[in-house]
Amino acid sequence: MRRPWLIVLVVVWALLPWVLGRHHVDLLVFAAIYTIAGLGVGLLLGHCGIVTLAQSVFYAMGAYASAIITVNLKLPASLGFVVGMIASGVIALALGWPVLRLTGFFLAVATLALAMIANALFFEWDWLTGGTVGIGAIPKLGLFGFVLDTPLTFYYFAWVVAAIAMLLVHNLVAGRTGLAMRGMRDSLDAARVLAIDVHGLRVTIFVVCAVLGGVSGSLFAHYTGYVSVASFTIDKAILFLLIPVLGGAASIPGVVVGALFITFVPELLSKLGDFHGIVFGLALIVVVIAAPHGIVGTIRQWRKRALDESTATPGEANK
Amino acid sequence: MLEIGGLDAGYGRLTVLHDVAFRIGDGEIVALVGANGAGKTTLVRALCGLIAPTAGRIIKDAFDVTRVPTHERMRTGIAVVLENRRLWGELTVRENLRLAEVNARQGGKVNFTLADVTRLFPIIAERQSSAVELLSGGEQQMVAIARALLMQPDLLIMDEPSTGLAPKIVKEILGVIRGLRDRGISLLLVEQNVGIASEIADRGYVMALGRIVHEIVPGGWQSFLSDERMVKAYLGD
Amino acid sequence: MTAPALDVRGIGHAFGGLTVLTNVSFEVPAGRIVGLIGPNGSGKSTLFNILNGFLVPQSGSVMMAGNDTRAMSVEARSRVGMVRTFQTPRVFEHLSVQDNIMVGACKLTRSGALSNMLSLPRARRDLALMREVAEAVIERFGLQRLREVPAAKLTSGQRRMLELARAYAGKPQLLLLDEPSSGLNTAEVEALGKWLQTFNDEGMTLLLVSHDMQLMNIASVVNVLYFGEIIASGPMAEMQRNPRVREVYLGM
Amino acid sequence: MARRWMGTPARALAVSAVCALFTTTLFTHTPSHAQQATGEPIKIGAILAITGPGAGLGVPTRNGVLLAEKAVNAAGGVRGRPIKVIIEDDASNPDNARTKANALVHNEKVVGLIGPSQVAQIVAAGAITDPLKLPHIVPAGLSVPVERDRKCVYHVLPPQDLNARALMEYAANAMKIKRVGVLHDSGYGNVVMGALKAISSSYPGIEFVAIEKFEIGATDVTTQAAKVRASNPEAVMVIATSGTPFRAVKQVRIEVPVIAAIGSSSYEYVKAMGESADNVIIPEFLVGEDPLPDQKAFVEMYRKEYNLTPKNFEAAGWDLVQFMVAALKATPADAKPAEICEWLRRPHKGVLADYDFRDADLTGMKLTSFVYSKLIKGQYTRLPFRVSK
Amino acid sequence: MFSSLVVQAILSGVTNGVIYALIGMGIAVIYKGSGVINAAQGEFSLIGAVVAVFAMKAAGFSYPIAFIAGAVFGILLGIVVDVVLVRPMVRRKADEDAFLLLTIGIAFAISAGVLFFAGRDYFTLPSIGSDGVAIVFDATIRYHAIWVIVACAAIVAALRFFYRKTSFGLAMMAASIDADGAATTGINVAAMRTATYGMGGLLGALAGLLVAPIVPISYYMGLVLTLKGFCAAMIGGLTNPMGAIVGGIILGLVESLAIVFIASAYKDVVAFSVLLVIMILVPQGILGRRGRKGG
Repeated sequence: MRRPWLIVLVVVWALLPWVLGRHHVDLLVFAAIYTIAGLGVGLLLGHCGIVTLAQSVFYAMGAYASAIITVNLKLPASLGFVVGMIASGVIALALGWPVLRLTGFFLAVATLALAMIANALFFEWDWLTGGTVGIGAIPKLGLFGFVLDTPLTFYYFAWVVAAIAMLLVHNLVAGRTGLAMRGMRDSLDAARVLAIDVHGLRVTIFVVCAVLGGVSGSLFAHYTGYVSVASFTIDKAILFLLIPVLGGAASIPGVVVGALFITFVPELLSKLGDFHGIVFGLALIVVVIAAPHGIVGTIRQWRKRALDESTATPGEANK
Repeated sequence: MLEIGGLDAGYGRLTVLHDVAFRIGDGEIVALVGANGAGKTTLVRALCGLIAPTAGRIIKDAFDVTRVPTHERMRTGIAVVLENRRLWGELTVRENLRLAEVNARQGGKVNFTLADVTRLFPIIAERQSSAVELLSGGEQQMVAIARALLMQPDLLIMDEPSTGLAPKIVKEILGVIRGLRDRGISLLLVEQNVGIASEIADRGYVMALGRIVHEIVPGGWQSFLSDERMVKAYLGD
Repeated sequence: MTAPALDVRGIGHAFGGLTVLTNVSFEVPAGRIVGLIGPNGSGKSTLFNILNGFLVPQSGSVMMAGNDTRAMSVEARSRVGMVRTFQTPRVFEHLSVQDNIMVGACKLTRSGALSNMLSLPRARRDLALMREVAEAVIERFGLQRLREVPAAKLTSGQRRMLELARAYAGKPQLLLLDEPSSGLNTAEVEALGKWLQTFNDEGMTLLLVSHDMQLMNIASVVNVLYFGEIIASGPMAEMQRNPRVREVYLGM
Repeated sequence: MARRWMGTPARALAVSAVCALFTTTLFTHTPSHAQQATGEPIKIGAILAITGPGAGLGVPTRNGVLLAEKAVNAAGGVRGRPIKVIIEDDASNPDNARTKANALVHNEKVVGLIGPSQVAQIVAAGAITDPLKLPHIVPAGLSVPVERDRKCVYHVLPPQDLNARALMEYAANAMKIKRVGVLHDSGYGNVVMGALKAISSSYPGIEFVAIEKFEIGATDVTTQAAKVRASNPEAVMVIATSGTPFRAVKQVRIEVPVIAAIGSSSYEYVKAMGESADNVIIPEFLVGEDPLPDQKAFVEMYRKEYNLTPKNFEAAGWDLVQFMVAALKATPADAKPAEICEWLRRPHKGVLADYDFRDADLTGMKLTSFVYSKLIKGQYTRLPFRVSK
Repeated sequence: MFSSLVVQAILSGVTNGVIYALIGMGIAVIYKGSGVINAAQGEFSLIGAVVAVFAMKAAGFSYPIAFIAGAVFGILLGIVVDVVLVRPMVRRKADEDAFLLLTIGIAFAISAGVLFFAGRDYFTLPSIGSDGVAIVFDATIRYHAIWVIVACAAIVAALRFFYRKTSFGLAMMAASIDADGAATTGINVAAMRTATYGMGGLLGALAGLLVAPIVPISYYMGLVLTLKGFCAAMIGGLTNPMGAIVGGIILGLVESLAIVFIASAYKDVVAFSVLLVIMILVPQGILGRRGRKGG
């Protein structure tokens, strides 16, 4: 049943940049980059019930790794990706191990503190990161001798990477680990009793999330060709959190919808000038109150309810 | 005093109580007995308004309180000692009682003063400025009853007052409870332990699976307890 | 002579100034059904939490098949075969009945996040195994009709069944059951007793906490906990004749 | 397309109305109708930090840009066609700057780009314009090496080493002192500080006796200021984009002169400095209270429009538009972007300073262009000191 | 010379610490009263200060009246947040994370609202007392800062009195400790939660009003204030509003001593690291109380 949809989707996706203006292709590239980082945050939020505000740290690490490897060390870009992923993963492991013993609010705030510390260090270690001045002239990515130097080519590349990330996350969620994660989210105690290593699992997913953040950051660095601390502020961490929240944390299409929302809606609202911030804040409030499962989650619920009502036996339908 | 009819209630989609009906007369002590999970606590919560019934009516003194919110319902002369007492552990004994005093029913026929409850439970005077959580279970139960009495109720509902208490304390508390009738207070005693219930209640209802399955008439406790079949249905023995 | 499945030695525990358990000792011999009864608030839940590792006792020790559990986490105890249920069933509300049971079977497999992500043969094999086990358990517990229903929509009786089935899927050697019959009707309790009996016949050791005297009859030994102390132990029939137990517990 | 929600004069009016709220006297402006340009407007893109932390730079620049747009159109536009500056807000975010630049260049097909206001954003937007050789002028100084490789991104404020030299010139030649303490933030301040260190060998008589850094957005830096004070400097340089360090300097009773970098010259920061603004010396370009002869006309026009005194960023905004328009006027209507860009590569006389866009630093500003001012009761006073070559 | 530097660090640390404490108290009051971490507490301060500034500048009220107007506005804001936004969430039994996201949304909206309606200016209020500084061992502290410390002590005393000695305060505590127990003692639990938010709004506004003469307030500063306030509350123990005072002063001192003994640029790194370590090692905070579990 899903296949025809998928084919239509792929065709639309392939044709889209030819129809849209350059500006919108540009936004779509960012949507792809944000989708990858958002997938990680969505994994934590939707399947483990963990709010992380530290994704900007790993995004930054990916970006800096790519920038330093290619610009300062003049090494191939692929190495930048690998180093970014490994660095993000290792740091996530080291930080996650102690911090993920916390839960709820406290964990969210602890990740926020991590983001603040990292941001201060990005400024401070300007011998490494370039600080405010940043690192420029990051080379364009080359793929089999083909240089990705236009938004159009990068659009295809970034979305293919995003699709691979989605596939991997889908596998993870559908497999043994996914079941264990969702069990843990619903009842920590029951999961522990069933021999699910709750802490180890949380750390593992935190690392997965960080690695996705790293990949996303590397892509960002190569796309814009320039990185500086201005791109890795706390606003970015909040933005990465909003992506799964708005779209629907537990669903992969939800993350894509969230990423599209976050790239296109502020763009549309920016015509309102200073007023757009108010609208954006209110939109967030409305989503949290009225659509707790995000846009995609809420649509699914409606569909399901409609289905339930048409098929269920009387007495079972009403909730 | 209290009349309940056709009450259905539960949590979310889960209906626990089915068509519950009973009444408590003026000055009566009525016991509600039943096994664990029979729905006794759910009934208490419905009577207090902590959960909203999906059907049925709760009439207090000819006044329909089914939809009256808990805090206002308590001013119609109902007071309750909930399961696990639900005191405010960080606050002192005095502070716990003071909150009952300031929120009590005005103009009811019952009038309990702090001195009255201290006479009933001298421990209150002794421990009045210690935090409630530092008290023993029995002492806490006494504070909980005192708090309920200071609400000036003419109907007192008690959910498992004997839970986790030593028999000696239970006896002491039961003695006090029995004496409340003389102050014009009707009592609904919810108990798992039939022995305790039979000691002080005039009448009783037996609850199972969310329904009232048996009524014990005045003087009927002995025959109930000696009826193997009945006890078996209840104790499963 | 094998070591008992569970050997509880001199457990004492207090919360703040409130003593909950004092010097509790008893044994659960391997392959037996042992009961634990006592009035509400007598410390059964605390004891249960200590046994499975949620709480660290302030004194005393718990030996599991001859090994000290002091350094073992909840998960570690479960991995070597100790699974418990909860007084109010803790099912995974957002998961279907089948998925709940599959989570219970997780401990039979080992594949990690990476092999799952890459959907390696190993991960697929594990998932297939879990599904197979879940299928068998569903059949055994007669849950076919509820397979796809989210656990949140189950009645309390069904939740109990699901929790039991989920625990069973992990093939535990020692099952701790906390009030498994509460919320069940008489017929269901009877069925439950039969289940537990069969589990025991298959070699599973059971520790049963319940108020349900009917269910307690399947236990070979019953320990009576009263105010943090074991006041009596022996076969149920004997306990029902024991005057002290009659007084404090049965209230007669 | 009704995408601009207000026409330019209406918008200027709205801005002045908002400003009037703060200055209490309401100013009404009647636009002149003389030789208004007509026809399809020529679109110039502008990306400025209208919101976010960079707004202290972007908003004054916008006012200068809007004034210039209006003046150009009142004077007949370009070849009889009006110009239209499409202003986009990057919210002080480089990612936004990039997408906005793409939108302006590829969707709006602007003939040139103005802004953004801050380093990272400029580099990000430059990555779009430079490959196309689209004329691009920014209201900031060159501070990143990568900008040097871009041949069509011109700057109308001094590069950071020039800013650093301007600070050092005052200490070395006007005050003739040896011991200097520095209090700087970790963003803008850090960049200028780097330049200060790099050029310090040119001023061998001056020693940095204390260099204290604080993070952007800090609300209290008295301890850092106390550390600077403890080193007994003869003057303190404050390099920051907030009023906070100035308040701290005042509070810990640093009584030696304070020299501030141009970044804190806007009235917004002066307001945030409160009383501690007194006696702060700033090497800058435009002292609205006492303009140089060439600047008088602009200052008066600005006052008339907004009833406010302009500062450096307002003048920079004005100059940007004027240079862009000059290039458009001087090149044929069908000129390729590269031709316009190439035309710009020449000396320009601006309100703010004299430029030479042929220079390697893409501004060609000289130390001699700096004027030095001192804040007295919230007013800038021009000092007699100037660097002589 | 060095000792005066340490004295200066201590004075600055205490001044900042008291500011953090004021925000932290508001966070702790709301957390204790409703179990929600209010990420918009700093924005409450923002609103309080901005309302007072406009009451003085635009409406021409005197300073004391403007001050009161700011405080009252804070209370109203808190009440509106509870009634309009928190209530529907409580009704659908939203989880912790949802509340956190809700308050983040509120923070966004308020910050953007201040920007839109009041502009990007830095707002200051007149100092209490004089604008000058007191000199202690060659170090300085602003007279206003001394007043802030006094005011903070007074607020602590008033809070203590309110929560322990007045029936209303006791009822608010009772409703938060055990809602069922409170409802059956005739206390309107929902109204008490609204009052809690009003109290949080008041404390937030007071913090803003007291801080504005020291730190010029601008629309974007809410987040910084919230973060530092949360650290203060967390270090002191979230369930004890008085702990925020201790936590705030510890945080302020750690920050300013880090400037003297480590390096000023690492101030935030040190402060947030301390927070992390405390959260992991002493999760209930220094003055917090451990909730009894099990039994």
